[in-house]
Amino acid sequence: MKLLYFAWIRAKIGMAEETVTLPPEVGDVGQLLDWLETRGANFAAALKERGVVKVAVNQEYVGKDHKLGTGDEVALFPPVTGG
Amino acid sequence: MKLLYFAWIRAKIGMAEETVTLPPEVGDVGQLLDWLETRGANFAAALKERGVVKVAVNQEYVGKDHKLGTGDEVALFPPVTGG
Amino acid sequence: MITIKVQREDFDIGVELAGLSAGNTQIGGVASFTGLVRDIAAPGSAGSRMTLEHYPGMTEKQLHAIATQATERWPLDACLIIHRYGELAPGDRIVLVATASAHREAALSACAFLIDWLKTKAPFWKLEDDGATQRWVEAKDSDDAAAAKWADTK
Amino acid sequence: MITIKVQREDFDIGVELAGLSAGNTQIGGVASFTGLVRDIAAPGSAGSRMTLEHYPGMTEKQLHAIATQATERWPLDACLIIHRYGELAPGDRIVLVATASAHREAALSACAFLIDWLKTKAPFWKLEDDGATQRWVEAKDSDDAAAAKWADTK
Repeated sequence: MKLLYFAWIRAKIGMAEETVTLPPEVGDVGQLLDWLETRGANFAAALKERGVVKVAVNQEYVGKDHKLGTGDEVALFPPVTGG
Repeated sequence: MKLLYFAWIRAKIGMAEETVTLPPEVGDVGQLLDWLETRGANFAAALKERGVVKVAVNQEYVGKDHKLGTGDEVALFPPVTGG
Repeated sequence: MITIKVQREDFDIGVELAGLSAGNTQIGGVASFTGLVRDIAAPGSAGSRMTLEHYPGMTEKQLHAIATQATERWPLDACLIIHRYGELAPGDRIVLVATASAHREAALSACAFLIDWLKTKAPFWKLEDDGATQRWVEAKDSDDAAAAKWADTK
Repeated sequence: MITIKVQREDFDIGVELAGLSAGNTQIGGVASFTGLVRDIAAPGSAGSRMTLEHYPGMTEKQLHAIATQATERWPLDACLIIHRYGELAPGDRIVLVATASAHREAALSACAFLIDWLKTKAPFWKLEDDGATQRWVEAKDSDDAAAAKWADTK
């Protein structure tokens, strides 16, 4: 699965994208965030404020209970500030 | 007093402007319109729909009871349609 | 800060909008509305035309008064109205209203206010020629209603 | 009818707006909103800068979805969104939203809707540098409120 990070979530994690193989217990977006937080202090810091983390799967906004597939492109980012 | 006519009021009267000396009984805008109507069929036709005739005195919108002075510039025109 | 132009000539929107915000980097947004001549050609005619008559002197005065109201009502950094008169063809620009502000809501609302208000107050009259007959455009009740709504709300 | 451009380069508003209505003489009005970079320089600093990050692919998709919503909601003849990314300086244009319609109310409302909606949905992030320190711009509650009001009313 391809993971993309943007803005201060990217800056805190220290990486713009990576390809991961999900452990079997990760089935939805909420579980993905739980798992990512265990991967290090940088992830924990980036995802600490769980309420502000926005998630897009295959470039569409999804909720925390969205089910994940192995070929998905999953992006994590803070609230948008363009315009 | 200088009188100006615009749009279809100008077209019906057949004249864009004129200088007139008001008879003594004409003291306000309503009385001016009453008097103008008596000046010929063209004026009567132009001012027939009294409700739609807009009046500006010295380039400001005024009501029918606005008092007139001899040096005033008075304009009669239909509702505006610019923009 | 308020710029009013009443002119026969066309205008360049890009140049006008750039001029509106030039030198003021506190401006966060510029809203604009451009009115265009619509084609009302009768079937088989040579094409439609429009002539815009206005009241020189009063036009500038009214547009200035409308723009002043907008600047009193919203925190605008700049405000521009350009209105053409004379003969125009379908697709031609008639009017440009533009507002600049630190806040986008102010710029957008003031722009809508200005065009609504201008439509009922600025002394312009449209004579349409559909290629067959000429007629003076009638004022629309919807324009009065659009202007009236600004009397109550901000 | 819907045009979306996500680009590093600046744009010419006059050219873009003329292109929007070109060849369609049923269009009576074009509304636009241009977002500009505001200067936030710290006192004594060398001047402020801004960097706009975005999510290539999703950006275009979201802007297209927003524009489609606008055309479903209002009778638009054309709709344009240009959004820049990369490094920008104070006074630079960031975004242009423009709508064309036979009816001015439709053009004005759709333009306001698009910029409000874009602010909460399009995946762009601003990194501000006031000449002393860098910080990611925080999303504003007022932007959420501005977008939310379109959910209820037309």
